[in-house]
Amino acid sequence: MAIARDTEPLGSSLEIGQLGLGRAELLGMYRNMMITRGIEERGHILYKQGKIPGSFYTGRGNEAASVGVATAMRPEDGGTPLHRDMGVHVTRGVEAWRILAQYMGRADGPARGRDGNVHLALIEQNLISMVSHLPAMMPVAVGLGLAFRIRGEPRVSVCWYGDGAAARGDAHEAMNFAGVRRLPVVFVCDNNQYAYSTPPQFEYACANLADRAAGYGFEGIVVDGTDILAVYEQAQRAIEKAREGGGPTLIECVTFRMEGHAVHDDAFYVPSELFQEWAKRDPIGRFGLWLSEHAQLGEAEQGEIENEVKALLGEAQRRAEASPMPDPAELEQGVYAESTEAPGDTDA
Amino acid sequence: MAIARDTEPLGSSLEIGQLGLGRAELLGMYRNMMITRGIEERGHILYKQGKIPGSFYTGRGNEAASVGVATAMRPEDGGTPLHRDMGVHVTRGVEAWRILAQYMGRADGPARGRDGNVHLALIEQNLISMVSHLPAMMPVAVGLGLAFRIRGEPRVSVCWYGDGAAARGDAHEAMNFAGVRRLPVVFVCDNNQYAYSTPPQFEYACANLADRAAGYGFEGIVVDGTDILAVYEQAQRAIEKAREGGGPTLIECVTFRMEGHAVHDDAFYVPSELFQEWAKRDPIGRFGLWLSEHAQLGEAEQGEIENEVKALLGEAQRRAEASPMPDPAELEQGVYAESTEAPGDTDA
Amino acid sequence: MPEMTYLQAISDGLRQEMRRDERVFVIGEDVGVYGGAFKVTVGFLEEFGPWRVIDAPLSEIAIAGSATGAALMGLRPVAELQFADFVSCAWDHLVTVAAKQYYRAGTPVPLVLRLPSGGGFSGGPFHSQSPESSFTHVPGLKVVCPATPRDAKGLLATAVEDPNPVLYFEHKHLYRRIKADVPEGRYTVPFGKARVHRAGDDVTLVTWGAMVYTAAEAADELRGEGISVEILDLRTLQPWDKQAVLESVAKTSKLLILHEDTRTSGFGAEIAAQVAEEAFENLDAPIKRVAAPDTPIPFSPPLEKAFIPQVADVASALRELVAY
Amino acid sequence: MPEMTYLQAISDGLRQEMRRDERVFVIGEDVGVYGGAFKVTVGFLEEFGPWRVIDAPLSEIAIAGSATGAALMGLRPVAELQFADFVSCAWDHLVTVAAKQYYRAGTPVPLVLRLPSGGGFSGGPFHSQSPESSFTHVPGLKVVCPATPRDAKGLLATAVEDPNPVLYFEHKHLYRRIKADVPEGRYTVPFGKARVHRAGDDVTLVTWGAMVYTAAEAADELRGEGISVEILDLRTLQPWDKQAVLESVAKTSKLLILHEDTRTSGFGAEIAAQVAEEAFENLDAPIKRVAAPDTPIPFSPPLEKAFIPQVADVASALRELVAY
Ligand SMILES: Cc1ncc(C[n+]2csc(CCOP(=O)(O)OP(=O)(O)O)c2C)c(N)n1
Ligand SMILES: Cc1ncc(C[n+]2csc(CCOP(=O)(O)OP(=O)(O)O)c2C)c(N)n1
Ligand SMILES: [Mg+2]
Ligand SMILES: [Mg+2]
Repeated sequence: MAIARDTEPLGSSLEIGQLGLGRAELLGMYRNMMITRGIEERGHILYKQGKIPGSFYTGRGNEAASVGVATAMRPEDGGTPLHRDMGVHVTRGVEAWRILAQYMGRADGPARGRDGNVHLALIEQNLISMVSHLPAMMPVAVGLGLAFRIRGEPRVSVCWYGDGAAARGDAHEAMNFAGVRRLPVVFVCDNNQYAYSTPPQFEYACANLADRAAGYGFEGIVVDGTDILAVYEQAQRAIEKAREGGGPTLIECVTFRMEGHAVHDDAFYVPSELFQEWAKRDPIGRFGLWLSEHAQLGEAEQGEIENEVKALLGEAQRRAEASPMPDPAELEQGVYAESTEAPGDTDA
Repeated sequence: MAIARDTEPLGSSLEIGQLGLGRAELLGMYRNMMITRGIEERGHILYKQGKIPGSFYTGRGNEAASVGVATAMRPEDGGTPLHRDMGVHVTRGVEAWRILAQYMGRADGPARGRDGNVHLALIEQNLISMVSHLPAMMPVAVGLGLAFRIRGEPRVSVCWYGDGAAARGDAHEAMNFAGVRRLPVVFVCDNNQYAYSTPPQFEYACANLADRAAGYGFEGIVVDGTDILAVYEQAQRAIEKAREGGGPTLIECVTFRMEGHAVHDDAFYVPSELFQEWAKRDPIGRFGLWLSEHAQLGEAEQGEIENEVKALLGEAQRRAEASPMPDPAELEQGVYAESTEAPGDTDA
Repeated sequence: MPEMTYLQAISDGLRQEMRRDERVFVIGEDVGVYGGAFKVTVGFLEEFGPWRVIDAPLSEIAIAGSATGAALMGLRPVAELQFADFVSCAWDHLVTVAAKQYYRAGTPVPLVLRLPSGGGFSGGPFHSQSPESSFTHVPGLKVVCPATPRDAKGLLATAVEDPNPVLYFEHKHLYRRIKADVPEGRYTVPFGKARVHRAGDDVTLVTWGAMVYTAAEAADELRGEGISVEILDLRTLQPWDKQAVLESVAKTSKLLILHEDTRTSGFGAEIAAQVAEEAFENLDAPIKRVAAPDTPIPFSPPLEKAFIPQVADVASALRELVAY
Repeated sequence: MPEMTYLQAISDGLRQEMRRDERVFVIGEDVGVYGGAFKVTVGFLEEFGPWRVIDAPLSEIAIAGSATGAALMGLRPVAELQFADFVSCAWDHLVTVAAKQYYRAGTPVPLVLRLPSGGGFSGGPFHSQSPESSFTHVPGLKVVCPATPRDAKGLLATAVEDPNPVLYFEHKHLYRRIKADVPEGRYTVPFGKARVHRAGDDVTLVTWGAMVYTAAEAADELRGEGISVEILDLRTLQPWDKQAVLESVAKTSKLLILHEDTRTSGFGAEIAAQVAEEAFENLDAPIKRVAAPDTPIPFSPPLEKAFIPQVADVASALRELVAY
């Protein structure tokens, strides 16, 4: 029986090559983290400008976890990212302008204004758009893995959930079924140590959520979710293991929710020391430093990347704001599908 | 973190006194096991005679587990026994004739014909009548413990569930909440190694279901569910620990479902060797032997008990058959309660 | 044309779908070795193997939810819940994820959920329910309730082809009781088209499922009294054939709705509301409903009999309407 | 009499119940330190301590289920779900255990579930729903939908006293928008008694929740046209005040039902069905319903506006009825 184990921090001595990542990939990951944060920062501003209806959520502090896992996935893999996982969509290539359009309820957001904020995903990328009810997407993610297994495809489903959502029955049924059938599913628990205002001691009574994997007959791993290389290493190992028929793994990415639950929440209930402590472990800052120490990322190149991201986001915002509002005349269309065409059936 | 551990079998050298059980109690337990089995055997006959409508379920093979745990409970404790736990009702004093009346859909069954078979419990005994949906009573049992904790009462709730039902979300939410709040709840998993036709390897992928307790921050114990003294010892320890504020324990009673899932099921899918093997561990047979070796239960006394139980059941059947069918004129009564009187509020 | 029970027709139809389209698979509790609680999938494991006939753990959320996931990846799951009553455990998944996914994200969920429903055999409050009405209130789901072997097979084929989540309620009390000729080959029965179970002129009786037979017996009784009842079997509740009902009411001017589920907010209310609005000028009497009373369905035979609408209840409601 | 918002009235009422009866406790996600997502329980943790104001894990089944267990042991739980939408997660517990326990076992379940419901602020498909209709189909549950601060407080007191599971739907869009005088002391508002929001003669408009205000605005518009609308606020759907509706219809001969939830099989259908049956001779026009269309509730403002019934929709339906 597997016991949850902590992963070693990736020391500076680690050879990049060991992870199978070249310099271009590393800089790409860095860029994706910056785009992710940039989109969410733009969103914040748009929200304050009254351009985003409803509420607004970000994944600040979770960029290493989301981008790290997504980088380890292959295009044919699929999954169900959640509200702190914008980095997954960015990494798999959802264009920034469409995300901003989504925030603003425009017709060009992936949900065409029918749903909001991070309730988006492109089926072409084998990602399934989340619902609010947490973690109702977990059994669906297991179903992706089930489909891959039934068809004998070497594909893997990645199933995200939060430390709070871990308490719900859906998490249990999903992990149990995946374990029993050794389905190609990798569970990623974004443990940002809060569920809205609720701290871990009121959510669960085990030391690590990864401990629960043992009860489902697979391996549980705790990883520093602010260290993108550590996340990548574990995700890649787990995903490839699943692909080879080794069954599920649960990876718990320990991070910290660096803002309130949503834009209206000032997180008064979080001890400020915690914010201070975790600010030192900012995933982008950490990776930037690592890149400068180990991948010759100099100030000039760093500035270039920043400018490029800034330009991309400026253009994205312009394009998003130019996107029309959805047409109320279409309100009642598309409740039922007419076509039986198989969606997401991307196997070769 | 607690790790599930197997209990030592109670060797013949064990002093009865250590368990706090005198000879009268031991014989009482034996008698309760025999009544339990007797009721279910009568039920079987009544069913074949066409006197029991619907289906019919028994807990054959589970008598040590159900009677053993119930004996360890105090009258002020409560809980939610299931369909293999008739021994709990018998031990806590539900009269046999009312159980047979329930089977037959009579007005004097605890459910007054509104519900059937083992869907019965007396609130005066702090037991809550089960629903079919498994294991929907688990969160309710946790609520009993929550009430005891809120009022600061030294009472414990016992929460039964099966190996199959363990896969459902309700089990997870219940155990997680009880663990987080260290509620006075003892979880008893009747692992009879089948869920209808489904064997353990299709239900769960851990070695023992008790392993899951670790994920909820409490202790898990595997006990031989055919050994009533072993069951009693563990149940008593766990219940008293909960009473003293030590939080939940999960006791997995390993038994074997000695019949089909219900009366219509011939269990063709169960390898016959398993029945043969487990027949040797019949809980009543084992305890009878133990009593003859350690408590001077001789043939005469044994015969007396058997006759007494037989007489009791004969009388019970007569009385049950004399009970009227419910009056259809009352069908629409009692959907809503009129009185606000507090039920089950038995604290002194 | 072979004669088949309602149960055999479902089994036959499902087998044909699995032979026709290898994307179709079944998943549920005890559907493999055991062949399902009602033996619909007996022999399937042997024919289609363990990855197309999947014995699931006791996990309705995992069953329905993973079926949705597989559907989103292009498979055609036919999930079985052991009793329709247990669909309450998968309610959240169905209304929150499956029903809304296409509207929100544009991704069809071609899922069939088989739900053995209905009472009449002392199954008690948790093995006898008819939960179809609740789902008619959930946009995005389709609801199917066959009454005959022929429809059972044909509607199942349509359900498997449909790109939406379809709740297929099979009435347990018809399983072995109802037998009829069923075409051997594959055929489909369209959703949203009522079947005239019996033509008549004096009063329209709209129903579905096992109540079709109760209705027919009542109509037999009234025939002796010179009253001619038109029985419409809706066959599907979402979509439902409003047109057929309105046309029949235009002819008879009187409407009785009959269902086995409880009365208040049952699907009968929706039918009544729509007819009351759209056929106001055609009605010569109040719309009546005969349905189970608003209680849980009880176990004991005399209580269950009082709960489930009986021929006499239907006949007397019809008489009242005719006399109005 | 102090002026209170709808939200303050709920908070005030709940605090009074907890002071009055120490069996009352609250349980829910973030109800403690945070004071609840909508701040209804701010200050409660300080006043009543952590075992009467229980921050639960993200576990709707555990919340509702353990509340039922505690109720069975004689406590008076008031459980909060963060949004009414999440009641789907507790559906099985509510319909299977809580609703049926008294009928089956004779044991009352005095449970209140607080459910912030309704749309109007771009909450999207999962934070804006009005799920009350679904529960009116479940015998054993009571359903409460206050529209005014005064009723919000008084119905909450009644709910806490009631020995049955009560679903208390509080409309989020009224929380801070609606303010009125509310008695300081404790009082109860009976279940099953409609409130005449405005008396009138020409047409009866039956509604509840936030739609009461939409109805009133439409009625204002029609007053200018010389049309007098009687608005009945049902206040509770189970039980519901059929008598009041029938009496009003006897006077006006015309009925419009208005609700924010989707149309098909919404509770409006039940009202229409009953009035169609019992007031057949009194009706001078078809019963009309104005309700949301059968879609999920969309996020983007223009779509959401098209989804939620607007004053203009109500006014034009009223005009049609009057002109009939
Ligand atoms: C079933 C359900 N109940 C309640 C909520 C309301 N809610 C939204 S996010 C949240 C906290 C989630 O915590 P966690 O899973 O740790 O994710 P995080 O937001 O911290 O990333 C809650 C309670 C919900 N979305 N779904
Ligand atoms: C939610 C739910 N799904 C399905 C069933 C049908 N069912 C009744 S008993 C049973 C097997 C239960 O197995 P287990 O929990 O091991 O209890 P056992 O009967 O073996 O004592 C099943 C599947 C049910 N009662 N509840
Ligand atoms: Mg969290
Ligand atoms: Mg079992």
